[in-house]
This record gives sequence, C-alpha cells and structure tokens, in this order.
Amino acid sequence: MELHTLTLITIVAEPVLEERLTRRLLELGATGYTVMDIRGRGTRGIRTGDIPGQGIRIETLVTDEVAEAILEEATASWFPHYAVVVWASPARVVRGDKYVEG
Amino acid sequence: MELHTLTLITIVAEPVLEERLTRRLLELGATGYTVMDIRGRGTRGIRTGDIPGQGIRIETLVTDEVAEAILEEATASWFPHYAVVVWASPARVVRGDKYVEG
Amino acid sequence: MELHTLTLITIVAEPVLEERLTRRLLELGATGYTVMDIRGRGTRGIRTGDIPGQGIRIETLVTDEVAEAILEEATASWFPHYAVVVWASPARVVRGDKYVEG
Amino acid sequence: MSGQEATLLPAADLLRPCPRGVLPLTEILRLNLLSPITLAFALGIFARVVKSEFSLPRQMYTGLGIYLLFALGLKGGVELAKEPLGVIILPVAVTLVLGCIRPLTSYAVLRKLGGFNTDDSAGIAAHYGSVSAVTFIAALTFLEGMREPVEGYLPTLLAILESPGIHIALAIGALKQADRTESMGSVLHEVLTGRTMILLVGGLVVGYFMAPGTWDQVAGFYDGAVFKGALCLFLLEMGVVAGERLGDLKESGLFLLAFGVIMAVIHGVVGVGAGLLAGLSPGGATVLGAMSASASYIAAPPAVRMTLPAANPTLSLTASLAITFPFNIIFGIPLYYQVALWMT
Amino acid sequence: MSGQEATLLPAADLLRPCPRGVLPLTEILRLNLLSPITLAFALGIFARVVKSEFSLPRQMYTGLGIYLLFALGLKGGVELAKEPLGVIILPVAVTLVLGCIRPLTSYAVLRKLGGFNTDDSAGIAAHYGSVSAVTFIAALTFLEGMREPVEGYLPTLLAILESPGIHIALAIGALKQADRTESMGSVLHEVLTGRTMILLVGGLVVGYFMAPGTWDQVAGFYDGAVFKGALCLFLLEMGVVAGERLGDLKESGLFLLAFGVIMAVIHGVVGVGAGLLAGLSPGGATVLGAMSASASYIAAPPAVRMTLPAANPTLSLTASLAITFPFNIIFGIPLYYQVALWMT
Amino acid sequence: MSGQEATLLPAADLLRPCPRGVLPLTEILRLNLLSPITLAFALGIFARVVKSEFSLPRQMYTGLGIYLLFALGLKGGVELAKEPLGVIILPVAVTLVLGCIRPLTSYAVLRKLGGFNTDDSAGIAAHYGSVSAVTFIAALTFLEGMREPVEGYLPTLLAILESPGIHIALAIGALKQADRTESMGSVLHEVLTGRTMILLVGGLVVGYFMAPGTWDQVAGFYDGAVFKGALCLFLLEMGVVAGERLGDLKESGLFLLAFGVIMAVIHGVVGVGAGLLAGLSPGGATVLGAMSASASYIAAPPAVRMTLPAANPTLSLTASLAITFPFNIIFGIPLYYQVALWMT
Ligand SMILES: Nc1ncnc2c1ncn2[C@@H]1O[C@H](COP(=O)(O)O)[C@@H](O)[C@H]1O
Ligand SMILES: Nc1ncnc2c1ncn2[C@@H]1O[C@H](COP(=O)(O)O)[C@@H](O)[C@H]1O
Ligand SMILES: Nc1ncnc2c1ncn2[C@@H]1O[C@H](COP(=O)(O)O)[C@@H](O)[C@H]1O
Ligand code: NA
Ligand code: NA
Ligand code: NA
Repeated sequence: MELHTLTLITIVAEPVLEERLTRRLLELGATGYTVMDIRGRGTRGIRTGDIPGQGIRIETLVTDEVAEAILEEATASWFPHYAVVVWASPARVVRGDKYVEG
Repeated sequence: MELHTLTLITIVAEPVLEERLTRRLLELGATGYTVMDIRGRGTRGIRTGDIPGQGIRIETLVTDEVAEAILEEATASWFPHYAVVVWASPARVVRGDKYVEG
Repeated sequence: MELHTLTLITIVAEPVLEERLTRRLLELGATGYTVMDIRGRGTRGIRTGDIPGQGIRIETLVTDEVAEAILEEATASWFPHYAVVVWASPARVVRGDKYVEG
Repeated sequence: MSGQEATLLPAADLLRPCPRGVLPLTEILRLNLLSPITLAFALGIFARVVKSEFSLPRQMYTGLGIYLLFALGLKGGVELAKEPLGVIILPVAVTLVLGCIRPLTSYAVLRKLGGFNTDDSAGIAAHYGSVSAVTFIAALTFLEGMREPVEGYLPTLLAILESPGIHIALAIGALKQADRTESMGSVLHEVLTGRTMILLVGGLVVGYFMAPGTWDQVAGFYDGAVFKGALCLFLLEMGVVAGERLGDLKESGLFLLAFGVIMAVIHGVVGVGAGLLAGLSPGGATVLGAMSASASYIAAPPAVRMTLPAANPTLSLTASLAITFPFNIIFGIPLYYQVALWMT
Repeated sequence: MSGQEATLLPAADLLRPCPRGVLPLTEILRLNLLSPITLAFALGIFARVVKSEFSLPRQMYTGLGIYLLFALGLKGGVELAKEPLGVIILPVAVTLVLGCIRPLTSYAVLRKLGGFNTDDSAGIAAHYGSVSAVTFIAALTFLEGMREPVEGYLPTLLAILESPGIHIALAIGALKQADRTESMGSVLHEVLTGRTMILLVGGLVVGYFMAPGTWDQVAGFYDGAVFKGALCLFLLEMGVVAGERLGDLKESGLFLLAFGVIMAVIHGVVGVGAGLLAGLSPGGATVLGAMSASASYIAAPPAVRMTLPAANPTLSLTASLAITFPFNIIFGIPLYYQVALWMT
Repeated sequence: MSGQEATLLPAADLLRPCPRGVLPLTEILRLNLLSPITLAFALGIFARVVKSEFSLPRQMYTGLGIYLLFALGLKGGVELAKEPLGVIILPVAVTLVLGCIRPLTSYAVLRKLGGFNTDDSAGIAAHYGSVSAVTFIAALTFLEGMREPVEGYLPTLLAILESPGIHIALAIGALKQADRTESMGSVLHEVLTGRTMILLVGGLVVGYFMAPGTWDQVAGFYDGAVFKGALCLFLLEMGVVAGERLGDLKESGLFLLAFGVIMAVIHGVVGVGAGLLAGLSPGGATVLGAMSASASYIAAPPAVRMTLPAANPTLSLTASLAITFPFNIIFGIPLYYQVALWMT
C-alpha cells in the first residue's frame, strides 16, 4: 500500500468565486478539487447573491510546492478583496502519485 | 506569507442543535464557523425532525485555548445528552491573526 | 477531558458507491460515518447518474488498525475500478473510546 | 373543502349522490382506503419495506410541507373573513380546553399505566398534546369526498391546538427534573415562530386581509387539484419516513402500539363531542375529533429534543408517525365521522 | 393523453382539424420541432453551448422527474382499470420479447461491427435494452398534438420494458468476464426497487385501485397543462445535461453517432411492427416504437456502473443522452408515426 | 396579464367594474397593500423581525425564480409573435436610452450628493442601472387587478433593460480605478449567459416560435393562478431575505434610504413619460416606469462582486432589496399608474 503525504488545502469562500478559484487552483498545479455548499459566519459577513450566509468550501489535495503557491496567491490576491478563509493540513493519500502534475 | 497554526474543531451533531452550538462557539471565543448538511450513521442513531439520518457538521478554526474550552464543554455538556461527535486537528491558516478574538 | 488520537479517513467517490462503501466501512470495523454531497473535478472525470460532476464525500473516524484495513481495501479494490480519492489524517477525538468496536 | 362544495366538487359525481349517513361504515372505510392519499402513503411504506432507496429530495419534501401549510392558512383566512367573529368564540374555547387536557391524559397514561420514566412520558405527551396538520388535511379531504360540509374557519382551531399542549407537557417534564438544557422561554419562542406557526397563522392573516376577489386569482394554485395532488406526493414521502420507523415498532413494544391507537380513539371521540357541544356541524366536529386524536411529528420533536434531551426521540416519533398517524388516516377519521353522525 | 381527446384538447384547435395522415411528414416534423418540449430541450443545449452556468437546482430536477413518473403511473393505472385485462396480454407479450431481443441486437452490433470490448458492449447494450420514460412521454404528447388516440394502458408496457434488457445485458457482461464487483442479485434488487419502478409501477397500482371519481380530484395536478408545463422545465434541464455531453461526442467517434441513430430507427420500426401485430392502434404502435427505439439514462447507468466498472460510462451516456434521445424526440417519433400509418 | 383580460379575468369581479381612473389613489393603494403578493412579502419580513428561523429551502427559492422567469419569457414570446415587429421599435429604443441614463444618474447622485467612493458608487449604480424582474411581475399583476390592458411584448423590454446598465456602471468603476480583478469580457459573458437572460430571452424565443395553439396546452401551468400562487411563495421568501437586511439599514444611514426612494420615483416618472412618448398604453407606460424605478438584486450583485470587489455589497443589496423593492411594490407601482393616467 503506497501512501504519499500531501497537503490538503481547504478554502471557504463566497459562492461568486467558485469558478475563478477552481480555475486558479488548476492553473497553479492542482489536479482536482472537491466543492461543497456551506453556510457560515465570520467577521466580515460579506456574501453576495440573494441569500446571505451562504458560501462554498473547496478542498484540494496538492504537493507541497503547489500548496505554497496557492497559499501565497491566497494571501496576496484573494484575502485583501474577498471573504475567504484558507487553511492547510497534512494528509496521507492513497495513490498520492496521481496528484503530482506532469 | 504569514501562516499561523490553529486548531480546527469539527463537530457532527443533530440539526436541532445548530443554533445552540454555534451560539456557544462564538461565546467561547470562536470568531466564525462553517456549517454543512450531512447524513450519517453512528452508534446511537438518534436524530430529530422528520427525516432520520440527517445531521449537520460544524467547523471552526480557533486558538488552542478556545479549542480547549470547546472540547471541555463538549465533553461535559453536549456529549452526555446529544448525539455529537467532536474532533480536533491542527491547521496552518492564512492570516491566522484574524481568528484571535480581542 | 479524555481525548483519543484516531485516524480520520476521508473518501471522495461516485454517488453510486455510497451504499457499498459505507457498508464496507462498517464491516471493516468503523463504528459510524458521515456523508456529504459534493461536486468536483479530477483526472478521470468519471461520474454516473444523470448529473455529471456530482459526488459524495465520506468521513469516518477509526482506530489505526481499522484505518489500515480501509486504506488497503481502497488501494486494492476500489481504486482500480472507480473514481475514488482516499486520504487519512490524525484527529484528537472527544470520547474516542466510543469508536473502538467490541 | 371548507364548506364550498359548489366550487370544490363541480362535477359532483365523486360518489353517487346519497343521503348523508346512509353509506355503511365498511363502505366508508373502503372508500377512504382507496383514496389517492391513503394509497400514496401505503406506497411510501411499501417502498421502505422492500428496502427501496427511493425518497423525495429533502428540500422538495420541506417545500411541499410549506406549500400545504400556507395554502391551508390562506383558505382558512379567506373563510374566516366571511364569518362574524362571535361565531368562533365557543369552538376556540373548547379547542383550548382540548389543548390543555390532552397532554395531561397522555402523561398520566404513559407514566402510570406504561411505566415510562418522567422524561419519556413528558416527551411523548408533548407530541400527543400538539396536533398533526396532515391528519387535519386528510380529514378535510375525506369529508369533501363524503360531501359533508365543514366550517371554513377550522384552520384557526388547528393553529390554536398546535402549541399549548407542547408547553404543558414540557413544563411537567421540567418540574419533575432538573436536567433541562434549554430555557422554557427559548422553546416557547422556537415553537411560536416555527415553520408551522408562521405559515399557518401567517396564512390565516394574509387570507383574512386579502382584498375581496384576490383569492380567486390564486385559488387554482392553493386549492383544488393542485393542493390534493401535492398532498399525495407529500404523503408518499411520509409513508417512506413512517416505513423507516416500522422497524422500531418491535423494540418499543406492544404498549406503545396500544397507546397510539387507544389514545387516538379516546381523544378523537372527546374531540367530536366537544366540537358538537360548541355548536360545530357534524363535519366540523369530525375534523376537531381528528385533530384531537392526532399527534405532532413536526413541531414537537425539536422542542422536546432541545428541552428534555434525556427523552428518547425514537419512542415519540414511532408512536406519532408510525402508529397514530396511519391509524387516523385509515381508520380513525371515518370512525370519528360515524361518531359525529351518531351523536347528532 | 391516453385517448381522452375530449378532455385533453378542449379548445381543440391545436391544429386545424384534418383527417389523420393527411399532414405531410415535413409539416409533422415542423410542428414537432416547434413544440414547447423540443424548444425547451434546444434552449437547454444552447445554454450549455454558450457556456452558461445555468442549470436547474439538482433537487428540483429530481423532483420534476419524480412528479412526471408518478403522474404517468397514476394516469396509466386509471386507464388500465377501465380495460378488461385480457386485452393487454398480447401487447405485454410482445413488449417482453422486445425487452429480450433489443439488448442482444445492441450487444452484437457493438461487439462485431463496432469492435468495442465486452465490457463496453455490455454496458451500452444495457442502456439500449432498457427504455427512456421521457421519450415515452414525448411520444404521447406528440400524438396528442396529432389528435391520434392511444391505448390508456401504455404505461404498463413502459414498466415492463424497463428492466429485463438491463439484466440480460449485464448477464452477458458477467458471463464474458470475471471482474464483476457486485452480485447480480443486488443489482436486480437495485433496479426493481429503483425510483422509476417504485413511481411507475407504484403509480399504476395506486391509479388502478383508486376509488372511482377520485382521479378527477387530482387530475388537474397530474395531467393537462401542469404535466406538460413541468415536462418543459424537465426537458430544459435535460438539454443542459445533454449539451454537457456534446463535447464527448467528438472523442467517441462517428461509430457511436451512427449506432445511436441507426439502432433507434431499427428498434423503432421493429417496435411499431410488433405493436401493430399485437393489435395496438397506430398511435399505440407509435408509442411502443418510440419506447423500443429509446435508451435508458436513469435506470441503466448506476446498474452498469456497479456491475461492470470497467465499462466506460461516458460512452453509454453520450450515446443514449446526446444522440439517441434528441434524435428520437426530434425526428424519430414523427418517423415511427409515419411508419405506423403506412403499415396500417 | 399581457392584455388578455378576457382569459385572465374570467370571473371579472376582482373589483367592482368601474371606469378607469375613477378609483381614488388611496383606494388603489389600499387594494395594492391587500394583494396576496404584498401581504406575502410582509409576512416574510414579519417572520424575520420576530427572529423566526423560517425560510424557504434554497433550491425551492431558486426553482420558483426559474419558473417565474421562464413563464414570463414564454408569455412575452407568445404575445410578441402576434405583433408586427415594427410596433416595438420605438419602445425598444426608449428602453435602451433608459438603460444608459439610469446608471449615470445613479452614479452622479451617489458620488456627488452621497459622497460615496467610486467603488461603492459604481457598485450601487450597477444595481440601479439594471432591473428587478419581480417588480416587473408585480406591476403586471397590479394592472391586471386594475383591469388595465398592457402590451403583450413588455417582457422583451425587460430583457433589454437588464444588462446595459450593469456594464455602463462597471465600466465607470473600471475607468476610475485599477483594482479590478476580473476582465470586462468575462463579466459581460457572465451577465449575458446568466440565469435571467437564458430564461427570459430563451423563454421569449421559445414562446415566439412555438407552434400555434401549443401555448394553450401549457398556459394553465405558466399563467393564471399557478403563476400568481408561485409568485406569492417567492415573495414570502423575498420578504425573509429583505427582512434580514433591515438591520443593515440603520448602519447605512438615512442617505441610502432617501436615495432608494427618491431615485425610484424619479426613474419611475421618467420611465412612464418615456413609455407614453414611445406610444405605450397607460398600462404599458406604468410597467416601463416600474422597471425603470426598480433595482437589480439577482443579476447585478455577482457581477459587481467579481469586478469591483472593493465595493461594499451590503450597501447595494440593502438599497435595492430592503428599500427600493418594497417601496415600489407597495407605493411606487400605484403611483406610476396614477402618473400615467395623469399624463394621458
Ligand atoms: N473561524 C472560522 N472557522 C471556520 N470558518 C470560518 C471562520 N471564520 C470564517 N469562517 C467561514 O468563512 C466565511 C467568511 O468569513 P469572514 O471572511 O470572516 O466573514 C464565513 O461565512 C465562514 O463560513
Ligand atoms: N466513527 C464516526 N466517523 C465519522 N462520523 C461519525 C462516526 N460516528 C458517528 N458519526 C457521525 O455522528 C452522528 C451521530 O453519531 P452517534 O452519536 O454515534 O449516533 C452520525 O450520524 C454520524 O454522522
Ligand atoms: N486533487 C484533488 N483534491 C481534492 N479532490 C479531488 C482531487 N482529485 C480528485 N478529487 C475529487 O475526486 C473526484 C474524482 O476524481 P478523479 O478520480 O481524479 O476523476 C473528483 O470529482 C473530485 O471531487
Ligand atoms: Na406537527
Ligand atoms: Na431510464
Ligand atoms: Na435582478
């Protein structure tokens, strides 16, 4: 059984960003992602669309380098403008080689 | 890029508890939370409302002290009465200072 | 406050597998699980049912031995046939003794 | 529904015209069993029994419930506006009395005869102190099929019967023990601002104040075939949910089964009698009887869960949803109707 | 629908009255293309083609599907109750035969002419051995527009055609290789208790046993404008889903395109002939032809996915949803109608 | 709706027949306040005010919105097909002009009088440059109640007014600063292929090309009581959403309140005048006025959020949803109607 240790990046964001963020994740080197609908509350309380308090939660399993790139872009470009929450945690992944682009 | 290591608390609970649990999280020092609808199965199988097997899953990124407070309250007050599952894991968070109350 | 360190296994899979995978998890020793509906994208892009891009995400808190069994079964039996993504991460669980079968 | 046979039964050949009460009980039962509502409910149970994974999407089920309650409120409000308010004082009063005594009788029977602990007794009593809106609707639909006129303001009584019983039962539970986790005030707020109250009472008020004639603009959506058709779909899913509880029946034992049936019959007959005393028509008394005989499965469960967490929710849901509800829509309603005819 | 033109076409000026068969095929095609159903489907495809993010909420789509299937079953059951059962024995028999030979012809063509491997051949054959309920409904709606009467019990045939073909194809796949992951028994259970069967067969039974006259109470919800209007919304979303598959068409190559069209025509003409042989009216034979020509995209995909995981689901879904389905609702149905008229 | 009083008001006793314009404004206001639409909206606000957790399931709300827009488009397309296209050239032209000047006046007022920064000014102006489909529908329903005929092609004007204003306002915002995060091209694509455009314009096209007579087959679903009843449920939830914004009103200050009302009145009166100039009937001019007075809360918010992230979305949503929308449906529409009658 081969397990690779990768980084799991989780992003909570406004629904309007779904298309843009997932596009960027792939551009930065992610090989896939998983999206869920959520509701939530934070300090900014900014939400668009007709129903307040709704958001999305994106998960992507990536290599450490891709993780760095995503976290940097989040800090520099997403965070100042939008209501996003981003965190990283380690994950041991079955067939982790699949998530290395190339 | 500033990353802070915080604790991610995850709570799976009966839907009827959503309002009470999230209120308590904020009272105990959390600055926000994210809620998802889930279905599931456990040992108690207790669910309310008209549709069995449904529940909610709450995530909150908090400092270690707040995490301790939440875990203690969970052990003492929630667990004996309700079908809740609570776990903690570490997370490296972008702009983690945002999650420290004050 | 008693916290046990367990393994949290997360599985992203095709919706058609929900019943089979959750049944296997219990058979392999899990005491419960939590399921969410997701949408996503990966390298295979295989989805069944009428709406493409939809999937499920299963979480189960298990002991290390059960985790090993699940990861092995995933590698040997699920991965070759189906679009599944499986990863493991450690979690400190309130009343973790509850998740040990017997 | 609501005494407007002319509009509601335009074709008027549902049943061959026959003078009221002439149909024998067995025939009434047969017709009730073969109503689309009962059959749809049975289909839902069947789906569960054969372990089908079929069920309505959750939001569709919630949405149908919202629609049915709002429609009920609107129709009731429109009818209420036609009555001098004095007419409803007596029916309102007896309904309040029913709301107070039903949780008490339920609690007493459960605690003394059933040997349940105080938590479980109070929890189940809260369900039997409240009311099931779907049973109410089923009674109206049944009487429409019987061509039996009913008072248009009955939804007002439904709204009145909804919450007092829950609070009385929870208060008993709270008095008996200290392990409450939520204040009564917050539960009161929860129930009074819950979905059922907003839609039913809100609908009543909207219907009451709607400009004359505007009901006709929306009646085709909130009444008639659309209402009854949506009700069938709702009952299909209620069958699935009730079917899921059938397995719990074995564990919860014979007493609960007997309780669910006998309590319904007693409360039902008392309700019919109270209704006739208050001057309701036989049809109206039948509906009050059906309400009185019913048990809540929407408003009561979360209230009980929040206030008395030690009460086992499986017991109360099984009793109200898998025993009392099907008993009422299959046998109870025709029975209360017969009782109403006998008593007049 | 179902031969009741009097009630269904009250205004009766959909088309200028003209004796059956007098409309030229081009005119029939034009009218079919400009039906709200076809146009709504086209709009859905268009939305995908311009990369709109529009789509119906998932539960709404599922909910509409549930409603349509249940409505279909109910209507069919009501009509079935009017017929002596002997009348349907022959049509049922030919339908069963169609259910057995269609997966075999499909498998043979795919394996021998298409050069697909056994898994993919069996997987696609399972789709073409089953049936598309929406194609069936579109055929009924088309014939109603043509003022062509049809037998009321046709939904019974739909229910009968649904599952045998899936199992025959899966059995072939299972025989040919050992890499099955699910027992046939559990797949059989899955298909027989799936949404389509519960709603369609369950609806048939409910409609069959409903007390006389109760259908009229709910017909305004399950038939007529509400049914057709909901069908348009459903087809709007089916267009979106099919549009999403159009991209896969290029990859899957010309053979699949040819297969999806030619198989439909052959199975369609055979179905029409079999229907006429069994004594169906030209309208009924047209519908049986459309069923026979159609391919499943709801019941078959999960069954195949569970039993034959090595079969590529993209191939079968693209063929059934993006080729055969639009072909049938745009060209196929009018064609089978012409064939039925020629053959009589 | 759409000038077909004969079909839409069959009973025709909504209001006692009385010559147009004879009802005093107060009476018109009262009737509008007591319409089911206004009352349902008020009930939704009330639910929020008493902190009820009631709200429609998200997908149900989205689904109702989809249905309403598609129905609107279909009806508009059917009516459009009856007109020679020359008739609509002038109304289309004035609508385009309104689409260009409304964002400019809004921006100027916000920037100069309100002292908002360029981002917020452009963000709010994008909302007031677009249009609210629900306000449009409420105006049609109001006029139907007033038995005032309107042009059937008005939904075409709605579609035309939807997007130019958004782009003009976003272009201003983009010119004034460099901190844009999304290209105008991708926003243009987003708005032009958004839900509103697909359903409204798509519905118009489908309705336009539908074979003659087929509208009658589905009209019972897309028009009349079902349409109005669904509208009430939609407004119930809009009330909940607007009620959620009421808290923000205090923070955003008096200026926003004044802006939301005064801008509506000015744009409304200009819209009425422009409509009459273009040859619209008083009813049609009233509807154009209501459109012109309205502000978007569906199409504009995501477009603004993506292009001008520094603009505070709370300001624009509060203004359009919690101020301008209720003002229009309660006071604005009757007012624009009076203005239209005075001007003719
Ligand atoms: N501390 C937190 N833990 C978990 N989720 C959070 C937290 N803070 C914010 N969120 C999520 O992020 C969204 C935006 O938060 P904010 O940008 O703080 O308004 C909220 O709606 C929550 O879903
Ligand atoms: N071992 C587990 N892993 C993941 N989720 C669980 C586990 N056990 C219970 N749950 C979740 O917690 C809910 C309540 O569980 P229980 O209190 O054991 O009945 C279940 O419905 C599941 O959603
Ligand atoms: N790198 C990834 N990170 C997170 N989720 C993924 C990733 N790759 C795939 N997934 C999820 O797993 C599903 C199947 O992926 P695949 O088998 O690669 O087609 C996708 O639809 C995603 O929901
Ligand atoms: Na209830
Ligand atoms: Na199918
Ligand atoms: Na809008």
